[in-house]
Amino acid sequence: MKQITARPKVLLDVPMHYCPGCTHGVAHRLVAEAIDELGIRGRTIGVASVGCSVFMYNYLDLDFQQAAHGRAPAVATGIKRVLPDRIVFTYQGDGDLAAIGTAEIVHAANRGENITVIFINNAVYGMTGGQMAPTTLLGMRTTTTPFGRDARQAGYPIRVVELLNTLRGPAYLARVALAGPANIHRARKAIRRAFQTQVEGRGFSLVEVLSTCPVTWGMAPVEAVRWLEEHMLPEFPLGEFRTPEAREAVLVPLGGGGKG
Amino acid sequence: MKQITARPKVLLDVPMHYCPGCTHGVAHRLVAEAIDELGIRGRTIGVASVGCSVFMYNYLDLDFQQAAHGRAPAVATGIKRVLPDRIVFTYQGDGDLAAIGTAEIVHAANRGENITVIFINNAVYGMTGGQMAPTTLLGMRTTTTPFGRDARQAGYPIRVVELLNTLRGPAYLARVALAGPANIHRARKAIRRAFQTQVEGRGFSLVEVLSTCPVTWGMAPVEAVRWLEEHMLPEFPLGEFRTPEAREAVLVPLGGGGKG
Amino acid sequence: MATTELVIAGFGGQGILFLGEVLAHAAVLEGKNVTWMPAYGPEQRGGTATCTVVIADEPIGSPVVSDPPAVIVMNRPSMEKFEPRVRSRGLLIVNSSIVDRPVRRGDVRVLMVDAVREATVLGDARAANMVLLGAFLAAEPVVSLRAVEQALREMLPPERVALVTLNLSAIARGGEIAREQMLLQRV
Amino acid sequence: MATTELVIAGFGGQGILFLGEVLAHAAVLEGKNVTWMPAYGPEQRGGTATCTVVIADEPIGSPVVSDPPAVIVMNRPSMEKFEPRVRSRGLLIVNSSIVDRPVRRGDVRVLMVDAVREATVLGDARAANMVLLGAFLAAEPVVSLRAVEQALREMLPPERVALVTLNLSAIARGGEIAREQMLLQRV
Amino acid sequence: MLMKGNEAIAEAALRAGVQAYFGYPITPQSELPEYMARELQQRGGVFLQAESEVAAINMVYGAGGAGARVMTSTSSPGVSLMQEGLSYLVGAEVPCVIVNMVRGGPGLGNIAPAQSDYFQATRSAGHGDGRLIVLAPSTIQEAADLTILAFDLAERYRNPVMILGDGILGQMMEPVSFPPPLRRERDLSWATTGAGDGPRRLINSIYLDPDELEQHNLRLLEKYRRAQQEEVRWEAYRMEDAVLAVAAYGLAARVARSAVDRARAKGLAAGLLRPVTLFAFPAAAFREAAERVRAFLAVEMSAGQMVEDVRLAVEGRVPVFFYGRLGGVVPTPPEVLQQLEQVAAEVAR
Amino acid sequence: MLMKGNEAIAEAALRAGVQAYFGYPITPQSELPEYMARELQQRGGVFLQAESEVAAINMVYGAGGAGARVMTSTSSPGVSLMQEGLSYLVGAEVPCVIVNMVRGGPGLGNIAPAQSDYFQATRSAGHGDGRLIVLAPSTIQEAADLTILAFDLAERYRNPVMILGDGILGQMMEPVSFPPPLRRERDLSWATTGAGDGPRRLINSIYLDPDELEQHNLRLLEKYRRAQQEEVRWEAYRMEDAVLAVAAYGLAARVARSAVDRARAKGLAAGLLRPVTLFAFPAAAFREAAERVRAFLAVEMSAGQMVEDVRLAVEGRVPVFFYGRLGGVVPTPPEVLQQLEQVAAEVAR
Amino acid sequence: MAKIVIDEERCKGCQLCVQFCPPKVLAMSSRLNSRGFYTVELVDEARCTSCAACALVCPDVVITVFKPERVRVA
Amino acid sequence: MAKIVIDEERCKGCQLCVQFCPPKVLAMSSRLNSRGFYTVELVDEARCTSCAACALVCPDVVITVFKPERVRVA
Ligand SMILES: Cc1ncc(C[n+]2csc(CCOP(=O)(O)OP(=O)(O)O)c2C)c(N)n1
Ligand SMILES: Cc1ncc(C[n+]2csc(CCOP(=O)(O)OP(=O)(O)O)c2C)c(N)n1
Ligand code: SF4
Ligand code: SF4
Ligand code: SF4
Ligand code: SF4
Ligand code: SF4
Ligand code: SF4
Ligand SMILES: [Mg+2]
Ligand SMILES: [Mg+2]
Repeated sequence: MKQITARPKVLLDVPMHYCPGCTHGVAHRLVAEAIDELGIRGRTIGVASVGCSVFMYNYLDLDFQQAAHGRAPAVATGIKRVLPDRIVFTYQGDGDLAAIGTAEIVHAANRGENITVIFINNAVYGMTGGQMAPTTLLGMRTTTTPFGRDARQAGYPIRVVELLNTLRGPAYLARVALAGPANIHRARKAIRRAFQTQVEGRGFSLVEVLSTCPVTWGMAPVEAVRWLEEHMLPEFPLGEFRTPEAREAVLVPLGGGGKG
Repeated sequence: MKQITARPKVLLDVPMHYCPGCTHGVAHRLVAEAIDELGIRGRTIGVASVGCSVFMYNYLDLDFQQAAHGRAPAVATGIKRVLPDRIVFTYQGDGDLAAIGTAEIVHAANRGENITVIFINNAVYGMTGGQMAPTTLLGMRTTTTPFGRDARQAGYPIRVVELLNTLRGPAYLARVALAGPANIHRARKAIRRAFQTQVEGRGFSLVEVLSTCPVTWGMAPVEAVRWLEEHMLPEFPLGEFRTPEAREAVLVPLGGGGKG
Repeated sequence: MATTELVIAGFGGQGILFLGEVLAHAAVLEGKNVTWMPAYGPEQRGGTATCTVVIADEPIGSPVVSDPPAVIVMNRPSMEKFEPRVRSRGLLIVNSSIVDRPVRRGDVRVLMVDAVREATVLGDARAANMVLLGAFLAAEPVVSLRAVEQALREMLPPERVALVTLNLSAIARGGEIAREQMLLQRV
Repeated sequence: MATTELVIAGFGGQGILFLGEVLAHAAVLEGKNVTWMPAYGPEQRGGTATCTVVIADEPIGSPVVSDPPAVIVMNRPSMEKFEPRVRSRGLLIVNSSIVDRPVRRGDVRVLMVDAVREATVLGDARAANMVLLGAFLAAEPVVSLRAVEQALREMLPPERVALVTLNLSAIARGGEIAREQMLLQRV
Repeated sequence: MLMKGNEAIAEAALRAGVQAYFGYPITPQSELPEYMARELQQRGGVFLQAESEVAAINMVYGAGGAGARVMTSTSSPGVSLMQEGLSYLVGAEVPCVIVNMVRGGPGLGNIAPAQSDYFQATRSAGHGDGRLIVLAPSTIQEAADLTILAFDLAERYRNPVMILGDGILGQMMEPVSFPPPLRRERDLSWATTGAGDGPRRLINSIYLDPDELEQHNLRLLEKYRRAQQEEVRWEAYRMEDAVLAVAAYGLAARVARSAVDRARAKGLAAGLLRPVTLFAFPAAAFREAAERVRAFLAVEMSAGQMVEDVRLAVEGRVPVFFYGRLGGVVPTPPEVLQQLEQVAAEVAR
Repeated sequence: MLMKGNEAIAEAALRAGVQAYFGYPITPQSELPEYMARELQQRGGVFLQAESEVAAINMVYGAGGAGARVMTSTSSPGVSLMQEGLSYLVGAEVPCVIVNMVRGGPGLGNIAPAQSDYFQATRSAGHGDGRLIVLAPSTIQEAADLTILAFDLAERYRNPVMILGDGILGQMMEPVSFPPPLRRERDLSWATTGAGDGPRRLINSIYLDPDELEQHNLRLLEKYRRAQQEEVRWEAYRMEDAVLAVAAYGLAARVARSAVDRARAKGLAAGLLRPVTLFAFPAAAFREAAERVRAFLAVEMSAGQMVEDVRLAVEGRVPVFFYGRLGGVVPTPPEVLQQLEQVAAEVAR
Repeated sequence: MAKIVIDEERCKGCQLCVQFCPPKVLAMSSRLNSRGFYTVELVDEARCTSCAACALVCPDVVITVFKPERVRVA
Repeated sequence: MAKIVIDEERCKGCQLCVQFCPPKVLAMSSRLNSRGFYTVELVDEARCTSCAACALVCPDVVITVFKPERVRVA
């Protein structure tokens, strides 16, 4: 018998605190695999955010900073600017990144900070018990949209990748889903490619990872995956939206023009 | 002799504190004209922001709130939500709106708040003496980009209208320029249309107004207008990017879908 | 007893807060002063949850109890944490379906209740918490079963009224078990 | 005089801060203690600007002066604001090219200097501030003209060295005017 | 009714006629916005989950400035983010109510109950010399009652009012009852209602001229002085013949009360002086008590913050001791009793 | 060299080996980032204009946590926005330097010099029990010197250090000189440098278990206690035989110094006690002076903030009077002299 | 009555009107107003077309434009 | 040696592996682990294809998959 799956080396052998079936665990493993595969364990610094994944630093064998709610991209900017040869990534939920952290992610992306952002979109605030997130679907019930999210009252689900895709800073932008083996496989590739982009010094990379939060969604994990496929996929289309190659082909000259 | 121009009624007959040739004065007049023309003077509330236009309330005969730096859209949201039959607008500079206020403008737009935003893009922080703004052009020298803005160091000029145009909340999005009579004429129409959108209850409206800051640009006012035309117009294309009609034609149903 | 203090501890999802709330609610119905205080870890599910209920005739001082006279432990980690804290001569009720070790202390009254099995027998494993409540009330009858019944009726939404019956049988079964054990132990 | 305090006030853009800085710099070159303190309104241009320079042999306490012994006013609003504040028997220098009213107080020494005209004659209206500095130094020779010259050389970038000559002539011309007026007034 | 503190505050606010709620989720106060999402909207008011605490407090500014009864709620890190907004609210004299369910800090800390935001709440509303009026309930009934008072004070003084609760107060349940919905005569002549009647109105905190800003600040100070005279509230428990006084508020005061009872049972004449208004602080009550007791023991769930107000009031007349637990640890009655006994011994020496 | 205070601080930071600056423009401190934009970049460091003060302080957290000598600067409203970040910095023990050139408040206020952020600076770094070390220069030379000290203290205590200047200090020019660039041995064994040598490192402020968070807070308190013993700095001017002592810092202390001279000239034995470290406050110096003087007069450009520290130190031994100007108004020597004379009269009664 | 009325005290001498006047009939005068600005003046009224471009571009509402009434020829 | 190894103490009984196992050879056992979760078990090893889908979807790295070595037939 040949062992064909294994715990990634950088993923510590400790139980994770996530709820049963929560896909944060899968996302952690994929990040760990990318770090293993690229051989960057000895020079990678993680930035944990405020959300269910706040304790990510307990699970990866890396130096970590724990950032204030929404500010992980600013923290990562601070680290990367002073240690440009390190690989720096953030891991943020949708409340963290797309609500309170909107300014920080937009500007980090716009500056083309050479960092990687793993953005877990589970359509809800998990840690605080299931309030509406900016990514909550229309009609979806949460503890703060007890009658279902109504666009007139609470606006529309924000499509982060599409929003950032209007900026010139990002080099790699993709959306993947942790729904079943095939999707998880694609997610693994995207996450790896995001880190690769940074390793090659090509600029800002972000992977939006559609995830489940079975507990606050009030569903069994299996049902939650089905719900993700049925409701989230139509709202949040998957794919690579920006690649370093495409960006570099059309890139405006960096200096030039302007009042001199 | 027939008088064919006149100070708009809502524009108070007091000298403005702006530097010679500063187009803030023109923008103020256009806002005042729109309010006069739509006959909404008795039910309009302005929100002044932090920037050279902080004293706007001295110039318009309206109730006004002066908002913290960047937060005018949140303040306007607060007003409009409790007084939905009032016309509420913000007047914000590019530092105010596109830097510190990024989260507030993105979310107000995404919620489709039925407010109007006049966004003065003069590519610089005027009030504080000419530092880089998010809209500063590449290569442009400011007091904080003394060697010219370099995208690798400070990112790219942000195109706010294009950014917001990825959201479903906005009903009217346009970019105009205060460069010469013809452009000013178009600006007047756009600003009027933005207010009209609100009057009709059709949702969030924003007009980005390309403006000059002769003093911090270090140019005579006439030269500044020319510079705007030559350098800002290529970077920030003019036009109506979103109209209420176009939006309503493709609008996703407000409720529907999702976990019920 | 002028003041009753009870700590219930276990995994999130075991109905710990609900157990405490039924008790607290019943006490209010009987005109007592009550505090109900939850505490949980970062996990929404599967983490630890603790609930402290204080019932008294006088105004209640601290709702936090450091050395509780009565504890219900519903999982192993809670056993480790609370066994040492039970007040001497206090009451320790153990959900023995999940807690797989005996009590070590000799100076406390112990009730071992195979609550999950009993509840499963009654039709729903999730009623294990009510079995334990029944056991507690048999040992410490701070509120009447009538008040408990009314509390349940007020707390559960009309469409789930069937649960009241289930819960009451679970409470009754828990009481039986407790009385049996107490008889044997002569507590 | 152990301590010299001068306030210069006018529109932004009239070279008020520069005037103060030349004086302050010269004083540093002569080994004095100096504070130079600006104040301005919200306007980048056309608003009010004020500069306070204090020169002393001792360490300087407050850099803020409420009742200055010497003031240069370069526009009408500054005249309105500072005329009443000049210390009794103090010195008030007026840029009469722009300030179109006479001084009302009788207890201060006054120098009326048509600085813009004088500077225009010398070749650049913007040197009006230096004309006024010259007048001040004639009345209160707190620093030597040599120090002023060196200050100008150090402050102006090499490519603008021509300005040094212009500024020095403006200072000289201001001195002449002041001495003439003082002679007439016997101050 | 058996209710969580967060829900009781929400319901009390509804009874007080709150018209709008803006907030951002954070433990341990999320039940409050959740209650509002269900109830306020159904009762015709405005509920909006803001994109952040910064946005929330500025929405409060807008709505409050427009004349609405408005509130927000959050917990420690969220209050830190609101500091600029609070300073603007004070400066522009916008009435509103802010609930802080304090948790352990600094930084992300934890979600256990704490009293370590006392300084932030009482000393400064952000930058500048502004102040919040601060109310500290110690039971859920009191939380409900003070919430209603908070709205009235906010309008009477045109100043933000903070309800400062130690986290657990929001989470725990106690029986509570409410008055029927209140109607208040409200003076909105200052608010930017955009009604176009009469001269235009301004909600503003900029006064470029230092003299004007000084005058403005003096007006604010005058309000605080008035509040110090008229609004000070505290509770004295067994203080009549007390030799030792415990000073404590909120949850710590409940613990202290139990400790006082235990001390009395052991023959030690202890009492409790519990400030209910933290700003304005009941300095006179402490000063007066200092004439009678031999010592104070301040008990806090912090490193010692309120104790400074006690010391400032007592001004060295009698010694002031301090006992604090940190990081979300709640002191127990036996602990406090032991401290009291130590203080008694110390004073006897 | 004749230099603006803002530029002098920037240059001093460069001499102290600052490696990164993150900040957001605000009057009256923008000359500082502008100087950094020119100079720090050219000298191989990192200058970044952040999108806001919130982003700036979190970039400081990142860079500081990664082991860089890092700083930011702002003025009052910006500091309010940084409160959450400051709390995280304290909690995670990240060394860094923050410059606050205080302006008139509350709210937008004005851009005139003020001292009304004393409480915010000294009482709380945002929420929680954390503290900043706070240094208050009163001349530009001292601003430069204290900047260098600030970096050293930040690293010695692994705590943020604030330089608190009244706005005008940044804007005014005075002669200043600098030491040659310094090299410091720095211990970075705690920093997340991502070097992969040895066990992983963590920059963090969450301690979910109250007992752990309490321990963490006790460690922080221990540092503050050490700072209170070892780092307290103050200046005594003509205090040897003083009967009345003025307490003032920063710009107000300069005014007070002139007033003291004038008082002495009139035969009134006044002196000046000027705290240089505001936290840790030189309480012992004040306590000691209280044994010799008849009264204190605290002079501040605020409604009375530092005066509380004076009163806490003096504890009623002698009366403490207060004179404050607000909203950016700078008191003048004659005003302070008059106050001194009144106090003298009052005390004589 | 003139085709344009200039509120000299309000003029900041920015010259935008001068630049954008199609027939170029505006110019800077040598008069300083009390705020220290040179003010604009109409130098060739006859060629002024009352097009109002000047009023449109002026940031300070300095210029009011009048049009001669058309005399209807029946 | 089995084709899959299940670290029962880590299993949270979420059933994602059960759902996504193509031949449906995984099922919930009646064993509670010490954290109170029913754990998963392989019920039909023979039909397990060692496809690793279970390991891919498992959030808790509970399952390790082994593949029988191919016996080369020369
Ligand atoms: C300043 C601040 N505001 C609010 C919170 C409370 N809070 C903790 S996690 C969280 C949201 C988490 O949601 P998300 O980012 O989507 O992560 P998830 O838990 O869903 O993975 C919030 C609001 C906080 N810790 N700090
Ligand atoms: C919180 C805060 N940060 C910074 C400032 C300082 N500030 C005042 S105006 C301004 C920027 C103005 O630029 P912009 O918004 O582009 O307006 P403009 O003056 O160019 O019209 C800044 C940074 C402030 N007042 N408050
Ligand atoms: S609450 Fe949701 S996101 Fe958080 S651990 Fe549980 S399932 Fe995962
Ligand atoms: S600084 Fe620029 S934007 Fe501000 S008033 Fe002057 S010209 Fe206008
Ligand atoms: S109305 Fe037209 S033609 Fe006449 S001055 Fe103005 S711009 Fe020139
Ligand atoms: S545009 Fe207006 S302000 Fe400028 S020169 Fe012409 S009239 Fe004067
Ligand atoms: S390896 Fe494939 S077939 Fe075997 S148990 Fe796992 S998912 Fe099922
Ligand atoms: S997916 Fe993992 S945790 Fe879930 S049931 Fe299967 S083995 Fe257990
Ligand atoms: Mg989420
Ligand atoms: Mg601008």
